[in-house]
Amino acid sequence: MSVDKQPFKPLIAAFCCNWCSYAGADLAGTSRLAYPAEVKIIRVPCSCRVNPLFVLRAFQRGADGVIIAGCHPGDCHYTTGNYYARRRMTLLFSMLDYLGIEKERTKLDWISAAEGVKFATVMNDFSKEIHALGRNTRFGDLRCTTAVAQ
Amino acid sequence: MQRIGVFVCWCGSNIAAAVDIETVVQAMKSEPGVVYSTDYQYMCSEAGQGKLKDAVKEHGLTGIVICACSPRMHEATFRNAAKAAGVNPYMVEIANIREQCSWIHRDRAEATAKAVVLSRTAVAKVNLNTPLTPGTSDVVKRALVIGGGIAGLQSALDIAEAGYQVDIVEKQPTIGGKMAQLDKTFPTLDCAACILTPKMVDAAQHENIRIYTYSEVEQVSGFVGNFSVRIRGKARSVKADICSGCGLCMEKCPSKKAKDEFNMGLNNRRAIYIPFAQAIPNVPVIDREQCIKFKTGKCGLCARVCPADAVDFEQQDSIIEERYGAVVLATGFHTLSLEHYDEYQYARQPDVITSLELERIMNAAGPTGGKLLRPSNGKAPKSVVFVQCVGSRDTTGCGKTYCSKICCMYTAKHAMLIREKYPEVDVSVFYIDVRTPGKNFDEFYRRAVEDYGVRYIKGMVGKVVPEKGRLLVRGSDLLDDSQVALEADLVVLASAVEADASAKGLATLLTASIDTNNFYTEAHPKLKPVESPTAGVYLSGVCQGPKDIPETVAQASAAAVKVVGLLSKDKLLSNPCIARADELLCSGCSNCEHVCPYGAVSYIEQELRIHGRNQIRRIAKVNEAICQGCGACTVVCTSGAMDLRGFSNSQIMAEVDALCR
Amino acid sequence: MEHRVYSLPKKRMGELFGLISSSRQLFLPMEKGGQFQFSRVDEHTDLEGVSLDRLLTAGSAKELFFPQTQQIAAFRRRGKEIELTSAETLTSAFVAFGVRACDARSLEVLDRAFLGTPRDTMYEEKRSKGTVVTLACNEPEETCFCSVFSIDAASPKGDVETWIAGDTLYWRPGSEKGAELTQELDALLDPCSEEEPEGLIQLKQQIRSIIGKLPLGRLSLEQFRPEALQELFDDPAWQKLSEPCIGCGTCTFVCPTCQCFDIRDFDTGEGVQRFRCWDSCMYSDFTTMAHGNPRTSQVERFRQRFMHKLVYYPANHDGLYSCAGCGRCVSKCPNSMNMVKVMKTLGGAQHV
Amino acid sequence: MHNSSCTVKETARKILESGQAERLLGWEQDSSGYNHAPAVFKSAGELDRFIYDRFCGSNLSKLLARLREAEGRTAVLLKACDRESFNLLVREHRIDPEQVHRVDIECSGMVDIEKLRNKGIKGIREITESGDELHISTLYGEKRCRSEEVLLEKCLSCPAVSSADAFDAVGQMEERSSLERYEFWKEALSTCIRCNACRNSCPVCTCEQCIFDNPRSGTAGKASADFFEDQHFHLVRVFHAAGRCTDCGECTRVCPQGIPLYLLNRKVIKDINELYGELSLEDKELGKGALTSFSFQDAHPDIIRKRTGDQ
Amino acid sequence: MSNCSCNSTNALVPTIGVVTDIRVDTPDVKTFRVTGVQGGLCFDYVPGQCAMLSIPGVGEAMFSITSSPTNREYMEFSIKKCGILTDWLHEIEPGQQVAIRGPYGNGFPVDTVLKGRDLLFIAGGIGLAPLRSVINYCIDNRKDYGTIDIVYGARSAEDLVHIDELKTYWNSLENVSVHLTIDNPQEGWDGHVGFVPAYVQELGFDVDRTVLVCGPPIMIKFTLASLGELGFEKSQVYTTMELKMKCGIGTCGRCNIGSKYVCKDGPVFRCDELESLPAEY
Repeated sequence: MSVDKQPFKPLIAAFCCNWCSYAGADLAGTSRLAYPAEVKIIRVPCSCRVNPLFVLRAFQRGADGVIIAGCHPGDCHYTTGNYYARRRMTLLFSMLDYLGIEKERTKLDWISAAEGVKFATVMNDFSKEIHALGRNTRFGDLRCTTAVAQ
Repeated sequence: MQRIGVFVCWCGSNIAAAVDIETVVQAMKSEPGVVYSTDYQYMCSEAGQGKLKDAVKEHGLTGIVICACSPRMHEATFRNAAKAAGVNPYMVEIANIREQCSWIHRDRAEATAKAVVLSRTAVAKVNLNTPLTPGTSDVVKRALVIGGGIAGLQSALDIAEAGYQVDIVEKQPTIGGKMAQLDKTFPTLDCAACILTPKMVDAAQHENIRIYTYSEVEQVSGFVGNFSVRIRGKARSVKADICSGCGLCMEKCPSKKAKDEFNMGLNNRRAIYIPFAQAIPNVPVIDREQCIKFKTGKCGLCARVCPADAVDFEQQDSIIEERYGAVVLATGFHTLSLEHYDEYQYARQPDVITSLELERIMNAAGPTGGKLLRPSNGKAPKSVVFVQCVGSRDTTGCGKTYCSKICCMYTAKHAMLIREKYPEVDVSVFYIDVRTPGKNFDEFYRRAVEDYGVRYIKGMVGKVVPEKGRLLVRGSDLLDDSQVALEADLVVLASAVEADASAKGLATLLTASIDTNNFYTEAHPKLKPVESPTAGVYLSGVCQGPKDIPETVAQASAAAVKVVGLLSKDKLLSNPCIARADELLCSGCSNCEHVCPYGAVSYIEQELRIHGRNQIRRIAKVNEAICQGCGACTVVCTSGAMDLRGFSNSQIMAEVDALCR
Repeated sequence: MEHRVYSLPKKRMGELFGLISSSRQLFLPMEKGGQFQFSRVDEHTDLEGVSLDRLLTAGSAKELFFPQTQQIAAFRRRGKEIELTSAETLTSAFVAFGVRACDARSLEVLDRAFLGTPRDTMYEEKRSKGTVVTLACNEPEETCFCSVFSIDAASPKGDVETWIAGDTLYWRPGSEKGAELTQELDALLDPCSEEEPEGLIQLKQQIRSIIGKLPLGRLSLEQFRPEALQELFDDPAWQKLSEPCIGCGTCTFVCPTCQCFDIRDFDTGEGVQRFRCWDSCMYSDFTTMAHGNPRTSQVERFRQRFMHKLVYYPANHDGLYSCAGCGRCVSKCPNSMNMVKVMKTLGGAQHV
Repeated sequence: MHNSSCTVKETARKILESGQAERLLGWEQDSSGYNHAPAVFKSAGELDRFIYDRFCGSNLSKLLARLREAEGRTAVLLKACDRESFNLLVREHRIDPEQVHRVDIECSGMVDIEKLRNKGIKGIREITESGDELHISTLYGEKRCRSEEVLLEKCLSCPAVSSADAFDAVGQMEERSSLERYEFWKEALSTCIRCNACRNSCPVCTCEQCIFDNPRSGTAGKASADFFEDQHFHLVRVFHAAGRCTDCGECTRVCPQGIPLYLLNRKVIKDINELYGELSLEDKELGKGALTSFSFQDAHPDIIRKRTGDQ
Repeated sequence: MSNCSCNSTNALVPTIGVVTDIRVDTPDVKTFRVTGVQGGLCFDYVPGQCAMLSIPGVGEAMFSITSSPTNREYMEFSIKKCGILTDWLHEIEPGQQVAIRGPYGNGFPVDTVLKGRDLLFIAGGIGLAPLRSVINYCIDNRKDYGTIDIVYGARSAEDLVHIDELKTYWNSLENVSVHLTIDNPQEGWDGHVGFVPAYVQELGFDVDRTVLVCGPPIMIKFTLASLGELGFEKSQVYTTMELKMKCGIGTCGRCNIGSKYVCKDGPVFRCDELESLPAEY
């Protein structure tokens, strides 16, 4: 099918905490620091709001990579949220890796409201990794994405 | 199903230059729930907001999506506009197509496609939004300050001056705290008592302040604006209301063996005592463990001599129950116990003392009447060696890992004062670093070295050895790369500052978190340094971390301002985007309670009707006045019973779906 | 019409499978992930995994005719419009080889449920395209009790009935469909000269003698009559019986005669797929409707399942029980509760 | 095992006779000799059908949680592996310890009947134990088998039974390449029939309503249309049990499809052990688990990326 | 993928209909008028039969058809808000398409048993929906039936569905009597106050009528008792149990009450038949 010939356009879901990383993304925007358009942000109050179900859901619905960004340890607006997020996501990423889903498809990073540059860099780097990996064929839902290999 | 209106903003050319507005407008028209989709040059302008209001009327909109700049910019603006148009402000969602789209993507097709995705994601969310209303709660116009040291006093005075009632709870028989024990204060060398005691008097006489000394907080319930607190006033055995403070009882008391805590145990006091002359209240207290009457039943001399008949051996603890709108924690510190520091011989050699003990020795009201004398033999020392960082910056596990912050300065102060009064005494200081970042601090330290000839040795002391009635201090001089051994008559240890022992218990009572060193954690290390993570609980002074007097006072006043700000409100409006537990789904596991940083979740036994049968279940209840809406609880809730309004599981999943479509 | 018996050396069965799969889809009991399942076999399949010695597949042959999930329709919604984009897909002809007598009986049970009025066309489609080749059970298990339901594992009814006796596969068409398949396999199958070859007679005797010794072979069905419905329904023993039941769906999903299903929609983002999937009357929400749930406790759900198999179904279907005695529930229930225990407890004094 | 079987029955009798408990949760003998079902005994007289032998693998804690509303105290028999799940259920308030008379019983390993069958043993009529050997009388002759070869998976890592390392198999799985792991799980999980035996028997799964059953959760699903849904179901199941799973082995024991679910649960336990170690005493006292506590020094998730083994 | 709109023989595949009108009956009941996309009925049916309505992606549910098949232009459904799908339906606007399949169930025996009989309809709340189809059928074929009495009650005056039809149309017809009641007194209500079963007894009907009852289970239970007191036999009384229908064709496994299947043997049952079934409904 002709679909195969089109260049790979990944889909990256980025969960950003409202107080640091979302503001970091805004700063990247204000500073006109480009990162690929395939990165699309969902705003959450805190990185600890990101339920692993959301990450899995994104993959099911055809995301090729999922990144979670929160305040640096110690800077959480809610004091401890990112510590819980850190544990949860570590275990989730480990489980995904264990099930053979490429571990480079998931990432968590700390990006403060002042780190517009870091936001762009992290997203650029993550996107590069996803491009290198190609389409996500190891976790998804056949009904949602025709692209997932049989 | 909602009736959603989508408004795509050009932001002049900021968005329109990179995003094809018309494509976005058209694309939104076929999204579920959208009944109206339009665009405008500047949505945030009066005219733009007017357009929104008109559309609400014309199309009966129940939900609004603004595709514009970051919600951090104008979310409030559009929420207000929606409110004015009769739509619940929480039915508004913003698609950030400027900062996160038009400003960073140069390819117009790409940017337009992304703007469509971001917009439909916002639409997907609004479809599941529900109108939210902030909760309200009353504010009790009274504050509680726990701790009657300089921090607590300052906070209390500031709050009282602003016109609000304040209660101070102090566990010692007198207010004043550690500062009352100090002799002079750096870097100005003015006398501590001279600046503290007037404040103590101010507090005692202030019509808005009540002081509960010799009292402790026993129980706390409630939440911001309305804490219920139980205070236990320990029995003084002296009726405070009729005691005139004449002091006769103390003179006659035959029990003289108790260590005088105020003088750091350097001398003894009576069983009935007032800690120091300017104590407030000026009412003695009977130390029941020392009192002969209490121990043997005989004596009672004090009662006999008391002209006011104020001594009451039968007195019981009193319980005070009071409600407060805010709580200030000002529990302060004590110095680290050095019993285990064998190398310094503190426990064995009376001439090895702590800096606070030296304060008392230097103080005119102290055990030696202000003369520098060796505790062992009462003779004047010829050589004094100071050792810094005893128990501070200690990674061996024995002491504290942090810097106690004030030791460098008070050691310089002590050294300078000794050299000034007793120029014949040699004074040396062992230090790791000298840290003097403060107004006039470094100048002060340099004066000690340059003008007063204090010998500073960079290095640690390895051992203090008693030798022929003197002390041999062995250490290293890192700058000279040599071992040194100094003979000293007095060794003064700068023992680390440690959070007061009461901090931990209070933290549990108030669900105010503490760090590994038992210092209270601030709500945000930078932006909320005087708030605890628990709403309505504020931090004042060293209980939050080591600091000197001016910093303590500054923080105390800052905390007071926060309290005043809170008490000045009649009602508290709470953020409506908070957690809520579905009682039929909740299984009562307590996991949400464990992760809540604010102690907002509690459990109740509730009778529920399930399948036509009444069942008592243990279920989570979120206190809406306390919850801040972080969502930590929602993720540990496996059944999804706990959900966050405004960022619900289904909303975020709908966003994910729309984003990945 | 009695069909004649054919034979084939056992070692040439691979060729037989090859020939069948050249014209139809072929499903065989195979080992997969440590379990035995009916799996599709084609020219690439390693026939090593084929397991005809193992008595039962984990799931029954039912899943070939009534798959766990099956698409009903697909829709697309745009604004107020709904478009029906597709209905069910057609099945190609297939052969299920190695179906045991109990599973073959279960298809008869399902036929009556699905092919009444109105007909379940999805099932009908699969059923009409599938040819069932049964295989006699040389070594029945202690969990087997098919004989209770008058099923003869030595002579399993099917479109084609087969036996493996020593080195020989015996093959006898049992229906028109079977005869058709037999014709296609003409090149391989040898018609036997006798009506029933000696090896086959011996094997049947051997199997029947083992069946006679099966510990569960003498369960009685006497109590389970439509007239006793109310009495059985009210029996206090259900309470005790259902105590270990954890309300999972294992028994229903491994059961060859269980037929309950749910209809669900799945929103793919691009459209909506409506599918049906197995459901279990053991699940707490099975009968939950907008207006409540008539079976709110596990004992009611538990009772429903067994009453259905032993009383309700036979009452509606000329006394045919909705159990084939395959014993899967006996070996698979997490808490060792099963049909046999129910039959023993409620079946009257003869079992005590 | 015979001795301990008699002792356990005796203990049970005493409890019921003395009225220490209103009822006792144990196992009821089945004529098959192995298919013993958990059962509630209400009087000493009912104990004739009580059994405790090599075939009492089921963990009674979950059933105990269901008896929450019963009047009076319930006695429960707990094997070593079941005790931790009992503790968890107490911790999460699903069992009121005041209402439970807890009896810890000895166990020398439980037999997995499926493993016996997989050894080609068919038509089992009677199983007797002699030393470390099982004598199985079948319709097809007498068979023997060393009991240690057919123990339940969970028993193989039980310190009372075996010296094996519970995490060996997980370690081996980790050694494999990402693609190999993917293929392995694809094959293993695609056999899942979503019967929910693993979930419904799991002592950790005590939600009032599972998100997979709740039409409003957005994750409801009854059957899997493709392997990815199985993957998703098991990931979520394991994740919801993370920090709570006590490795009681029920999920693996009950899976009708023989999916090695323990490899998933133990992986999480291994990760938690390696990354976070023991909970602090204080957290333990508060009843916290690995995912409801944290430490400032916790590793960053990038630690997963740094692991060896590529695709 | 075939783009059929669809002549599937599969009973589970719906056709597409369109909601042409929505009437608000009570705060939680709306009546939806549905036609085929090209207008007209989606299928033929008899009074008491049901149809499965669905919005793909939202859900599917069974509703009794409340209009009479004598109306050849459209079907009507009176739907109470009580679940995911019904919540959704209450939000839609005319023009919304729905997926519809049916008809399901046996229906009331309008052309056999009921013919020539005096009829007594007793309904509570939304229970009027299935009976309304029969009532209008009988009215449209007036000569085939005897007198018609309608006893209808609801919690409050606001909860009475089809109130205009009850008061102004049915009540105006010859030999048709409407008896309304509400549970509790309220301002502006000058009619009868009290529960339906008590009202039935109060009205004291002759036992030569055939009775059709529909409403909440508790109401049916007590109404049967009242009828018994008046001397009615259970075999004179019919009711409908369409709430238990799920797939509509009797195969999904939910609708059985003992050996009877609501989808196949019902939803209309004679009460003596129902009585012989296990009490699981």
